[in-house]
Amino acid sequence: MKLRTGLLPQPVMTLLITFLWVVIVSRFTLGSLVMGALVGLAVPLLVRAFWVDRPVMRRPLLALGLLARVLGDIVVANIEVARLVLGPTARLRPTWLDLPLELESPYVATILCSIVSLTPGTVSVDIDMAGRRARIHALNAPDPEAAIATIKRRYEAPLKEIFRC
Amino acid sequence: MELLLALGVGLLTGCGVWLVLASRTFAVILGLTLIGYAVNLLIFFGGRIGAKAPPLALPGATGLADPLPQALVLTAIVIGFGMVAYFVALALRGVGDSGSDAVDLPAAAPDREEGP
Amino acid sequence: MLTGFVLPLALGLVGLAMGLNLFRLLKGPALEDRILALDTLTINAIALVMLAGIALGTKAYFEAALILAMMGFVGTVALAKYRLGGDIIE
Amino acid sequence: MPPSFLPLIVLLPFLAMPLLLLADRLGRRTVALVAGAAMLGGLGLLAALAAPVLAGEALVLWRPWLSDWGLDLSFRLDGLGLLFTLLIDGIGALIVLYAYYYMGEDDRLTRFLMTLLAFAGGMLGVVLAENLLLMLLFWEVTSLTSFLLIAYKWQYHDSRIAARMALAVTGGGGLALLAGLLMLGHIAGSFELSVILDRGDLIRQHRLYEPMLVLVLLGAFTKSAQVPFHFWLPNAMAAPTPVSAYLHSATMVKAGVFLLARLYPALANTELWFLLVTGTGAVTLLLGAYLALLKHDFKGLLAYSTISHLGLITMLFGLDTPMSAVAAVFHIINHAVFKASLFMVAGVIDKQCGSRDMRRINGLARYMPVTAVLGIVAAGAMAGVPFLNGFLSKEMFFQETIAYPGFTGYGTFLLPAIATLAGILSVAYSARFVHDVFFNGEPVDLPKTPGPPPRFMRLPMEVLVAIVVIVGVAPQVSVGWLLKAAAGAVLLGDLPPIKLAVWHGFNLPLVMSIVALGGGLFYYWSRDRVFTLHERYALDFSSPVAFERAYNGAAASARRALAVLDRRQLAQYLGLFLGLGVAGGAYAWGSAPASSAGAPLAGPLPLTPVDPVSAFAFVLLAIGVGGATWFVRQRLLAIIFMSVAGLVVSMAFIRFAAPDLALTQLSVELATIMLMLLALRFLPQTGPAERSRNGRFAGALLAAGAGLGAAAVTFAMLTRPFATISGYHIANAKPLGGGTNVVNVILVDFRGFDTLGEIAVLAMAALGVHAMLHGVRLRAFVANAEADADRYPIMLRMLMQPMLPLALAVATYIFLRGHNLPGGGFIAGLIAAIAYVLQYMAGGFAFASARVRLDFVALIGAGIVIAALTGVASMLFGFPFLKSAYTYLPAPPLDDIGLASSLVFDSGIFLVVVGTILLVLTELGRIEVKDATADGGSSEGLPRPATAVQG
Amino acid sequence: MTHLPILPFLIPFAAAGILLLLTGKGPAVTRGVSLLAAGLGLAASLALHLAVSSGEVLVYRLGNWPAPFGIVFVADRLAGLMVLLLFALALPALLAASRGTDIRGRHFHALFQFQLAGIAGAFLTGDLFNLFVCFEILLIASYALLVHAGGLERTRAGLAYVALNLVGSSLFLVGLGLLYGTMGTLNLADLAFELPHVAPDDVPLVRVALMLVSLVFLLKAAVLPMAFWLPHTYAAATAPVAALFAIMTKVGVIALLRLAAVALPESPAGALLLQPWLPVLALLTIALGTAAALAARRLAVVAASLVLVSSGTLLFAVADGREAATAAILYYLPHTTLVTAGLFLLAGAIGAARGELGDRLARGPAIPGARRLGLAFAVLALAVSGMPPLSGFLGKLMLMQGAGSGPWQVAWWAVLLVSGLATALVLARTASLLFWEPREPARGPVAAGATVSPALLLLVLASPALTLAAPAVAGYAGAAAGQLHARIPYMVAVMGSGPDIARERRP
Amino acid sequence: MPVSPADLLVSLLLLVGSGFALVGSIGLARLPDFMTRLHGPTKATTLGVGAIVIADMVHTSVTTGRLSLQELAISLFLFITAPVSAHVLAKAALASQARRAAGRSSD
Ligand code: NA
Ligand code: NA
Repeated sequence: MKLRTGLLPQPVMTLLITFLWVVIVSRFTLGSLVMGALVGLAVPLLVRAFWVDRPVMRRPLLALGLLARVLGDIVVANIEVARLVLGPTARLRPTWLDLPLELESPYVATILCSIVSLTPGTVSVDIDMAGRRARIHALNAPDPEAAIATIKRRYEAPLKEIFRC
Repeated sequence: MELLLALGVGLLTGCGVWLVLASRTFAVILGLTLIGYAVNLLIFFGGRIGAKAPPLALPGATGLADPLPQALVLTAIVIGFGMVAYFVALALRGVGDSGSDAVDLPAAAPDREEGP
Repeated sequence: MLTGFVLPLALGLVGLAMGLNLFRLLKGPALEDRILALDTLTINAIALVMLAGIALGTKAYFEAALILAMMGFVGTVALAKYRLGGDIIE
Repeated sequence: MPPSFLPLIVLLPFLAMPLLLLADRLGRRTVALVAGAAMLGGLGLLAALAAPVLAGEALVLWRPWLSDWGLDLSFRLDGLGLLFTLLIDGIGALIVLYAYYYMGEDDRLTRFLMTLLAFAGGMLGVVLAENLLLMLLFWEVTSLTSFLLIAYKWQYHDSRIAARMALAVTGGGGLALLAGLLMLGHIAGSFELSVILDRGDLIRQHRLYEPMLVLVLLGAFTKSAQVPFHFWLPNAMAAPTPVSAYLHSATMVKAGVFLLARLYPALANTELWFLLVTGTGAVTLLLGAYLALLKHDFKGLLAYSTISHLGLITMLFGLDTPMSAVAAVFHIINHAVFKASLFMVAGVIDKQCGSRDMRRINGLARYMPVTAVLGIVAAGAMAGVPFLNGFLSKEMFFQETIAYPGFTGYGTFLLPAIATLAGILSVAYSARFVHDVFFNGEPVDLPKTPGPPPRFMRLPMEVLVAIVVIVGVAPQVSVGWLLKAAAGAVLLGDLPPIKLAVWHGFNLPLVMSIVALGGGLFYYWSRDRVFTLHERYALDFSSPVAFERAYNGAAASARRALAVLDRRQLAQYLGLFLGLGVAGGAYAWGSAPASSAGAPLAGPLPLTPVDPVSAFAFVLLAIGVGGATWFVRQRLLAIIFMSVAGLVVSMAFIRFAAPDLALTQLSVELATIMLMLLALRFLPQTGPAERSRNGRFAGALLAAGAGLGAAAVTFAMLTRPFATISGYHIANAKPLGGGTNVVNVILVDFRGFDTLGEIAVLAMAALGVHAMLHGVRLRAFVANAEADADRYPIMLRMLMQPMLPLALAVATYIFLRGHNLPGGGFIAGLIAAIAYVLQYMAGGFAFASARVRLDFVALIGAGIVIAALTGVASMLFGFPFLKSAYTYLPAPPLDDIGLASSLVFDSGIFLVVVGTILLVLTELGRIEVKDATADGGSSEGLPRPATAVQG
Repeated sequence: MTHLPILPFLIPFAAAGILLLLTGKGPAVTRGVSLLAAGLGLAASLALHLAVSSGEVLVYRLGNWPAPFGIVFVADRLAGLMVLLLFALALPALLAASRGTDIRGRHFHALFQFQLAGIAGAFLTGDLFNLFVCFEILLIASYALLVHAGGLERTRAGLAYVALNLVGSSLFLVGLGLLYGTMGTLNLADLAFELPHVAPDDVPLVRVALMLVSLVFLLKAAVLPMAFWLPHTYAAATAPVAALFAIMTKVGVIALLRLAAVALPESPAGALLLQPWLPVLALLTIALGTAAALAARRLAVVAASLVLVSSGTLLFAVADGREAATAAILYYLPHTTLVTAGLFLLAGAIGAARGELGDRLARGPAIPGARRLGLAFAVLALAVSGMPPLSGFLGKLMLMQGAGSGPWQVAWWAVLLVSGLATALVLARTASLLFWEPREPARGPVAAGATVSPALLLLVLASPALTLAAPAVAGYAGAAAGQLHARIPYMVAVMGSGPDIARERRP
Repeated sequence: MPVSPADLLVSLLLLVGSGFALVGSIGLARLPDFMTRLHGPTKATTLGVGAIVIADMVHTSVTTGRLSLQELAISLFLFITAPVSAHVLAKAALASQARRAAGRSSD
C-alpha cells in the first residue's frame, strides 16, 4: 500500500507500460525489459497527479477471463453487425436502452460502457453517475429488457467482482 | 505519376492562393495551411520519387529516399506551424481589438485641415 | 505467395471502404456525420499503412500507423468537443 | 605650397560658433564682439596671404579625403576668391555690428549670429574651395543656413513659407548643380579646379557639355534669383534686415554669379553659353527692374532691384568678351557695397517707423537726416549717377552691350536697347525709393514716430557709403588692384587693359546714361498709370500662398495617388506579390539565354505509371482541398475537409518513403486543427463584405496562374534527374553521426543549427501568442453545452487517465529511438504535448492546469538553453559550435541505446515543443469570455450570430 | 580555431534563452541581461569586424561538418560590416526600449535578442536554407515585437505583415526546393561553383528558382509592388522596435546582393535575371517612398517612407551589379539605417511629448525640450535628405557616381535628386509644423522630460561620425565590395580548392 | 504454388480485416441516421483494422524470423479509443440535435 503512494503509484500501469515497451521495441532482451520497467516506473510518477478516482483491481485472473470473453464477443458482435449493415435497413429496430448501474466507480462504469460499445450492436452515449444509469443506443434491439439483462450478466457482474465495487 | 503529383501541388497552391486572397482571417489561415502543404510536397519531391526505402541507413539497405529534402520539409513544417499559431492568435487579438475578423488595414484617417 | 494475391484485394477493399467514407463525408448531412466519416477514414488509413508495410516488407511505417491512431482519435475528440461546447479546452 | 592655414579662413566662423555659446553668458555685446572678431580674423588671415594672390598667383592647398569619390579637402585662394572673401568677411563684420543694434533684446542675438556665422563659413567655403564637390558641399550649406535665417522669425507664417520656398528653389538648384558638377568632373577627369580650368576646350567639345552646362547653370541661376527662379528672393525679405543686407544683396545671391565667374574659363565661349546666360540675364534684368518700381514695400523694391542687378551681372558674363567679364566682376563689387548699405538703411527705417510701406512712409529726410543722406547716395549708385560706384560699372555694361561682336544689322541695337531700357527702369525705382521715402510729404498713420537711429548703428552704412563714393570718384586707386586680381582669376590672367576712370569722354554709353536718367525720372513721374495697369493685369505666381498651395496640392495628390495605389487590403498586397511571383517565374523561364531556348517543360526521365491507390489519393486530395475551399464559410466543415487533405499529404509522405515526415505532418496537423478549433469559437460568423466581382475575378486568375505555375515547376523538376550532395549524409549518418535515421541525424547533427533556429521560431511563436493574448477578452460566438456536466463526459475523463501514461511511454519510445528509426525529439514532443492537451480537453482547464504545474515559458527557455549548451559544450573541447559526440552504452542492462550528444540536443527540442504546444493551446483555451453572465451555462443568453450557417 | 563568427548569433540566442528562464524577475534584471548581451554582442561583432578587415574570409563549420554538407557561417568584410551595424543599432534601440516601452507587453527582451540572433545569422550564414531559418527567426521575432504593446492599428498592420511574410516564406521554400531539386545543394559557394555547369535544358528551371528566391529578398526589402506594407507596419510599431526594424529591409538587400554577386555571375542561369526590371522597380520604389513621405500625416510614417526610399536606392545599386555601385551602397547603408532609426526614435520622443496628438503632423502643443529635439531633428533631417555636410550627402555623391550607367544614368540621378529635394522639403515642412507653428495647450498625458535620450543621441551622432570617418568607412566599403565581387576567395574559403565532391545522381 | 500455413493465416486475416473495414464503412454510408451509422465504424472498422494489424504482425514475424509484436500497440490503442470516440460523437450529435430543435445552430 505504501508503494502506491510512493514510488509505485500504479503497479498495473507500470506492468502495462513495461509490456508495451517490450512489445513496441520488439526486442525481447533483458535490456529492453529493464528499460521498459524504468519507463514504466518513471511515467506514472510523472503523471501521478492526473490519477484520480482509480479503483484497485482485486481479481486479476477474473479480469483476464473477462478480457477473453469480450474479445470473443467482439468478433461475434461484428458478424452480427455485418449482417445488419448489409441486410435491408428497413428491418432495423434502433432503440435507446437505459442501463441501471450497480457500479459505484465511474472508472469501472467507463470500462463497462467501453465494452458495451465494442460489443453487440450497442453504443454507450451517456453515463450518469448521480442517477446510476447509462444510456445506450442499440442498433437493433427488439427486446430491450433482454439486452439490458445480457449486459448486466455478461459484463457488469464480472466487473463488480474484479474491482469489488 | 509525375503529372498527378504536379497537379496535386498545383491544386493545393491554387486553392491556397484563392483562399489567402479572402478578406477574413479564417480563410487566410486555411489558405496558408494549404499553401504550406503544397510547399512541403514540392520540397519533398525535390528528392524525386521512386525510392525503395525510407532513409534509414540500415545494413544492406539500398534505394534509400533522399533524406535531405525530408529534413528540410520537417523544419519547414514545424516553422510553418509556429507561424500559423502566431497568426491565429493575432487574428483573435484583432477580433478583440475591433470585433471583426477582417484582415485589411483600418481605413485611413480622413483628410484633415492641418494648417500651413 | 498467397499473400501477394490477397494484398491487392485487401487494398481494394480498404480503398472501397475509404471511398464510402468519402461519400459520407460529402453527403453529411450533419457535421457529426462528417466528423465520423473523417474518423473512419483515418482508421482505414491505418489499415492502408499496414497493408503498405506488408507490401513493401518494411516496418518503417509502424510509428506512422501508431501516430495516425493517436492523432485521429484526438482529432475526433476535439471536433466532437467543439460541437459539444465550442470550447475544446475549458 | 601655400600656408596650411588657408582652410582656417573657412573654418574660423564655424569655430567661433561654440565660442558664441560661451559668450552668451557674458551678454550680447560679448557675443557680437566674438562674431565680429571671427569675421575680422578672416580678413587678417586673408591679408597674410594676399600678396602673391594680388600678383596673380593662385594658392592651392590639396588634402586628399574621399579621393575615390572625387571629394578632397582642397582649397584655393586666387583673385576671385580674395575678392569674395573680402566681401564676405568685410561686409560680414559690418553686418554683425549692425545686427547688434538692429536685433531687439528678445531676439536671441546669439542664435542669430551663430547661424549667420555658419552661413558665412559656408559662403567662404564656396569661394575658397578648389575641389568642385567640396564647393558644392559648402554651396548647400549656404542654402540650409539661409533657410534658417529666412525662417528666423518663425512665428510668422510668411517667414516659414518663404524659408521653405527658398530652400525648394536653391536646394533644387543645388541638386542640379551637383549633377552638373559630377558630369563636369567626369568630363574633365578631375574635380580639382586647377585641372578643370585648364581643360576648357576638352570640356566644350565633350558630348555631355550641353546637359552639363544646363545643369550647372540651373544651380547658378536659382541661387542668383534669375528669372524664372527669382520669386523666392522677394519673399526672403521676411528675414531680418541684416540677413537681407548680407545674404540677399552682398553674398549668397552672388554665389550664382560667382559660379559663372569661377567656371568661366571652363564653360564659357560657346553659343549655348551665350544664349542661356545672356538671355536669362537680360530677361531678369528687365523684369526685376520693372517689378521693383511696383513694390510698395521698400524691401521688396530693393529685392527686385537686386534681381535686376544680378541679371545685369549674369548678362555680362554671357557676353563672353574679356572686358564684359571684367565689368561683371566690377559690378559684383559695386552692387554688393551699395545694396548692402541700402538694405541697412531700409532696416533702420523699418525699425524706426515700424512699417515698410512706402505709401505710409514719407518725408523721412526730416526725421533722420543723416540716414537719409546715406540712403540717397546709395540709391544714386543704384541708379547709376556719376561719381558713385554704380555709375562706373554701368557705363562699362553699356559699353559692352555696344561692343558685343556677335550681332549684325538691326541686331546690333538689341543689347544696347535692353541696357538703356533697364537703365531707365532702375533710375525710376531708385527715384521712387529716394522720393517716396525721404520726401513726398508727411508720414501717414505710422505705428511709431520716426527718429534717428543709434550712432553706431549708422557706422556700417557710413563705411559702405564712403566706399561708394570713394570708388565712384577714384576707382583706379581704390579698387583697380582688386578688380585686376579678381578679373585676372576669372580670365586666367588673360586680362585686357583695364583703365578705370570717371570720365571717358562724351561717348555712346554716356548718352545712354543720360537717356536712362531722364527717361527714368519721367517714368517715375507717370508711375500711377503703370501701377493701375499692373494691378489690373499682372498675375502673381510668386506669393507664399501660391507656394503653399502648390506644396499642399502636391501632398494631396500624393495622398490621392497612394489611396489609389495602396488599397490597404491584405489581398492587394498578397495579390501583387504573388502576381509578381508568377510573372517573375514566367519571365525567368522565358528569358533563359539562347543556349537553353526551347527547353521542354518535361525533362528526360520516363514517367512512372499511376497506381490505383495514388489515383484514389489524388481524388481524395482534390475533394479535401476543393471542399475546404468551397465550404470556407462553413468553417468547421472546411476544417474537416482540410484534415482530409492533410491526411492525404501524410499518406503521400508514407507512399514515397518518408515516415518521419508523415509522423510530423500528422502531429502538426492535429495541433493546427486544435488551434483552429480554439480560435473558431471567437471568430465572428459574419464578417466584412467579400471581395468585389473584379477582385474575385483577379483572385481566380491569380490562383489559376499560381496553381499552374506550381504544377509546371513541380512537373519539370520531377521529370529531370539531378546530382545531390545527400549521398554524403546517407553514407556518414551511422559512422559519423551515430544514427541510422538519416533524417534525424541531419536534423540534430549535420544541420543541427537549422533545428536550433527552428526551435527558436517555435519558442517565439509561443512567446508571441503568450504576449499577445495577455488580458484579451473575447465574445464567444458558438454556443456552450447545454449542461456543465456534459462538458466533460465521464467516459472521456476516465479513459484519459490511462491514456496519458501510455502516450508518454510512446513519446519516450519515439524520442529514444528517433536517432535510428522514424521519430525524434519533435515528434515525441508533439505526442507528449497532445497527450497533455487531451487532459485539458477531458478534464477542463482547471483540472488539468492544477496538475500540470509546469511553467511553460520556463520549459521553453530550458529547452533553448539545453540545446544551445550542447552546442557550446563542443566549443569547450576546441570544436565548432554544435559538434556532436556519441557512444554506445554496453548492451545490458539498457539495450543498445546510443548516447549521443545529439540526444541531449534532441531533448532541448523536446522541451521546446512541449512547452510551445501547451503554452499556445492553453493560452488560446483560457481566453476570457466576455459577457460572462450571459454565458454561464445557459444557452439562451448567448449572442446569436447574425446569420446562422447550417452545418 | 576562432569562434568569432558564431558569437554574434550565439550571444543573443543564449541571452534569449536565459531571459526566458528569468521571466518574472522584474524589469531591472531583464534589462540588465539584455543590455549586457547587446554590449557583448557589440564587442564580439567589433572583434569580428577587425578580424575580417584584413581581407581574410573566416569560415565557421557548424558541427564541424564540411561544406556543403553541413552549415557554415562565413564572415567576410561585408558580413563584418553588417553585423557591426546590427549591434551598433541594437544597443540604442535597446536603451530606448528600456525607458519603458519594454514593459508594455511580455517577453520583449527575449524576443529582441532572438531578433538580433536571426538578423546576425542572416548576415553570416553561407547556406541558403539556413538563411531561410534565420529569416524565420527574425521575422517571427519581428511579428511579436511589432504588436508589442497592442492596439488595433498594430494588430491589423501585424496581420498584413505576417500574412505577407508567411506567403513570402512559402515562396522562399518553393525557390529553395526547386534549387535543391536542380542543383542538389544548398550552400551558396557550392552553388556558385556549380551554376555555370548547369545543363542547358535545366537552366530555365534553375532560373525560376533563383528568381523566386530573389523575389522573396525583394519582399523583405519592400520594393514595389511589395512596398505598401512597410509604412503601415513600421509606423505602427513602438519607436524602439521601429528603430531596430530599420535594418530589416537591409537583410533582404544584403541577401540579394550576396546572391547576385557571388552566385549569379558567369552563369547562364544568372544572366539577365534581375537587370532589366529591378532598376525600374527600384526607381519606382524611391518615387513611391518620396510620395508617401509627402503624403504622410505622422512623423513615424515619414520615417517609414524614407525607409522605402533607402530600399529603392540600395536595390538600384544592387541591380547595377558593378563593384563601384556596391562600394557606394556599403557606405550609404549604415548611414541610412542609423539615421532612419534615429528618426523613428525621434518620432517616439516627440509623440510622447505632445500627448494625445502624438507625432501627427498637425499644429500642436509646445514641446518641452523643443530646442534639443529640434537640433536632433535638424541633424537627422540633413542626413536623411542627403544635404551637406553630413553622411547622406557623401552617400549620395557615391551613389550617383558608383551606380547607374548608360540609359539608367539620367533616370537614376533624376530620381535620386528629386527625391532628396522632396525629402528636404517634407522635413522642412515637418519641422515647421512641429517646432514653429503657433502653440496650443497639450491634451492627454505628456512625458515629463521629453528630451534627447542617450539612445537618440547615439543615433543622432551616427551621421556626423560617419561623416568624419568617411574615408575609413568608404575605404572599408570599397574593400568589402572588392572582396565580394572577386567571388573566388569567398567560394574557395568555403569549399576549399574546388567543388570536386562526390555527388549522387538521382533518381 | 506452395502455401505455408503462415501465408494462409496472413491471407485470411487480411481478407477478414479488409472485409470488416469495408463493412464498417458500408454501415457508415448506408444506415439511415447518425446514431445507427455510429455502430459500423465503432465496431467493424476497429475490428477490421485489428485483424490487419495481426496479419502484419504474423507476416513480419515470419518473414524476419523474429517475433514482432509492436503492431499490437496499435490495436490496443484502437480498442481503447473507439468507444470514447463513439461516446463523444454521440453526445455531440445529441447536443446539436437539441440545438436544432431549439432553433439555434452554428457551424
Ligand atoms: Na512714401
Ligand atoms: Na527526428
